[in-house]
Amino acid sequence: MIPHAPILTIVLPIFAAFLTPVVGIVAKRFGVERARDWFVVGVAILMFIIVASMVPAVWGGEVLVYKLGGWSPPWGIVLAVDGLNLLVALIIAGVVSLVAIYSVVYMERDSGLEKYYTLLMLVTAGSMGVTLTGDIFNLYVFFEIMSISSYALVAFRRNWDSVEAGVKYLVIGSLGTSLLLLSIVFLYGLIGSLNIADLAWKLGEIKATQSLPMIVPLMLALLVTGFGIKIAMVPLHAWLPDAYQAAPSAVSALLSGATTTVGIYAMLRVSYLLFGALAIGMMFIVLGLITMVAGGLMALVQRDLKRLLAYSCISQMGYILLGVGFGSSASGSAQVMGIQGGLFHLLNNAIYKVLLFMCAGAIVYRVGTSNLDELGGLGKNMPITATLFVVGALAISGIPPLNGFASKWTIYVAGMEAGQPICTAIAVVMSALTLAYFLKAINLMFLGQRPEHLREVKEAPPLMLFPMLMLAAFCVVFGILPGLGIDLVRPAQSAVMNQLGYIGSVMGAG
Amino acid sequence: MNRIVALGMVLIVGALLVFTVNEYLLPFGTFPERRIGSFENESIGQRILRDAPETTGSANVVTSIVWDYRGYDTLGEATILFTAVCGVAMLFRVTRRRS
Amino acid sequence: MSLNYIIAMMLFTLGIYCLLFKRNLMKMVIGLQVMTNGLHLFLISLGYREGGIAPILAGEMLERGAAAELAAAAVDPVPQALVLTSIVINVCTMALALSLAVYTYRHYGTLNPFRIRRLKG
Amino acid sequence: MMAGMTVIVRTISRLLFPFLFLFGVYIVVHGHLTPGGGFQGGVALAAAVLMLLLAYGMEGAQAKVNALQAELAESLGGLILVWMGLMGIIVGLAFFKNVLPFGSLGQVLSAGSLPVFNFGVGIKVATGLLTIFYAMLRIGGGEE
Repeated sequence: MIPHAPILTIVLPIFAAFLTPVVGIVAKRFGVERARDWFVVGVAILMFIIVASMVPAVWGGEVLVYKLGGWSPPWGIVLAVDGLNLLVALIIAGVVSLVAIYSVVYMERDSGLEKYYTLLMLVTAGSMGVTLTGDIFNLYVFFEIMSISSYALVAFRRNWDSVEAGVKYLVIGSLGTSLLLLSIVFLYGLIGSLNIADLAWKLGEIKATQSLPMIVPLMLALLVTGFGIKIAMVPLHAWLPDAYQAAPSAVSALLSGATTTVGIYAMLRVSYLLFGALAIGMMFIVLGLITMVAGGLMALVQRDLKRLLAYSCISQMGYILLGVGFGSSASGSAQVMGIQGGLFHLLNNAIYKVLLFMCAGAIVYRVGTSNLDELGGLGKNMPITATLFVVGALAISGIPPLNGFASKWTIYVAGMEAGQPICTAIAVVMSALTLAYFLKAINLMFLGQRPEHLREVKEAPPLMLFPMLMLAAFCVVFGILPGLGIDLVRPAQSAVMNQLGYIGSVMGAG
Repeated sequence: MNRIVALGMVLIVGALLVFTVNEYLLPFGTFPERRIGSFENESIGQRILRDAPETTGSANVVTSIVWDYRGYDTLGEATILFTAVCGVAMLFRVTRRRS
Repeated sequence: MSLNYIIAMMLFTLGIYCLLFKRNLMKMVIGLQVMTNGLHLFLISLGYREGGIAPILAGEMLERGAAAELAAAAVDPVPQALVLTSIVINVCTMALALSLAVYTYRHYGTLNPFRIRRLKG
Repeated sequence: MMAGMTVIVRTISRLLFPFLFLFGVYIVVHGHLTPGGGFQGGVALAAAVLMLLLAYGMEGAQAKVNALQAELAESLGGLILVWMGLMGIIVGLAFFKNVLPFGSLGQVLSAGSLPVFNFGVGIKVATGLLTIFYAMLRIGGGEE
């Protein structure tokens, strides 16, 4: 492990964000403007390497505790890295690296690129900070970094749609983070601590001596609402389709791959550690079902590719919540299967969702629109993009030799074992529905009559195809060898189930 | 109609919050006995108040929390300021239309 | 009765109402401010001790080196530090929101971000 | 775009400016002794310059601190913070460790790295807020 790896993972993107404008000025002076773009790509890859260097220790069962300022856990801030954190950190670092490579070509026609790359690094820093921290107020601070920079990124193109989407996202998002802060304040008022492990320990002590006061479910509700806004759980999803449609496709890919993953992670971490005593399994199942069904039905009627992808993103969030809910409402092998399925789906969702948004971006880059009614017959012009899109679409619908099937199948089995056949049946039906709307999109875009003005459309540039190819390769590999994916997820699953180990390691570091 | 239902929901949330803070938190002005306390049955505020002048050398305990015990939070806060500056500058950037 | 807490929570609710029901961007920003300021008021009240002094070692207490005396008399410093962080975060959100408002008004001549309604699906 | 105000306002704000500025600096420098600190002092400093902006218009404020200087100073403040944080790693302890000698309690030069942090963030907040205002008041913005 690289020494100080947990903190370097977070400080590196912050430092890079401070430096990006300077690098941009210097690069412009020497006439190599691309140097700034490749600087960001390099930073992202370096971050991935640093995260990967923590893998052996953490998968060996260790919880890495980094004491900031040398203060022992309850008094200062700690970073605590266990299997669950590390999986999410790997996803973020991977997604950011690929999105940075993709942006080099995709964003070249825009102005204000030094701001774009700075904000990209800030989103990364915020996501990493939320992921690795072990302190609940610190989680809030980095959640705000992530949120504020994503509001700015959504409004990046500054046309009416993006400004409206940015305003909407900002208003709803600030409401969410305020509810989050309110819950944290309640926790501090009730318990007098801010360290997550310490809070969990203390809440456990309260539960042992008396029945839980009503303020505890209220805090859970506030936290879930706050994080739920970030992952667009269904009654709170209004901002997401607008934002994903109006943002540049690279930003949509980043948001769908990194920030929603972080939202799910934070929700899992907090509700498992602090509120494990309540019926969180049932809560996740209900929220997951509503999100999945509503997202899927809305996606069915969309006429815009990016909007369709946005709604399917909501629907996939529902699957993840459902899988985790099956796991936490059951015991024994169903518990293991459910949590594994949910987390595997989290990984897979990040892979194919980013792939699909990148394909949509390639089409927007070459054609200039993502309106399905104006597209058609592009399969002849863009064969590689079409193939990759089909791979992603089949993966997201859960067609056998691809990764979506592996994780969805795990979730179904867990659902049956957990004694929830109706919910499982609804999930299977929604999967078929997913296939239906993706087939519609494929049909409208790549097959059928090609309008006259699309004759000259060319294949996407190789630098954009490269990250897409890599993601598609992951889709296929995890589909053919699902054991590999499950192995990748197993440390995270055992970390979710071993909450006492986390608390003990963090508090024992003092 | 829709509006009245939503207004009612906001009012219910407000009433719930007021009830909760009144009922489940100990009354205003009682620190630190009410907290369940941290490891040695001492809330972090009390412990920091006792130790801070000695361990950080700062006479202002709030400053010693802001910059030492929770200095990393404050770095995050400075980063947020940078983010906001970046976002505003992005929004008001001057572009020349391509010829 | 803890009047401070109750008033703070009422401000919070008022802010939520304003944020959700007003269609003017400036009013929404004001609602956001009222909401978060209620929250800050709540947070800062949480650390109060009856008759407490500021958590600063100063004056004759400093000359005597009476750190223990300070610990027995001062209010909780942690909420003060948290509220400082939170205020700055709030200022930054407000700066971005106001910039969006200024931009919208300058370029589209409206402060209602929901003026043009797309077909929502 | 902003024309400025009447002679009375201009004169008074010109007279007040040094005092306000000094007050901001005082708050920053005494952050570890008295109520206040880098953020509060930084806001006071920014407010002093913004008062000039109100009284004299954009040019009056730009004469004190222009936009490029503000941006550069903001980066400088940020780099001071990160550098002081990294000092902890360089001396082999933890990130954000208070590494400088403490001095004697209650003096201006005490509390190790804390005054340096306050100084860095004071610069950063003052110039950051100025940059936000300059950006919002800039005539252009958007396509030209």
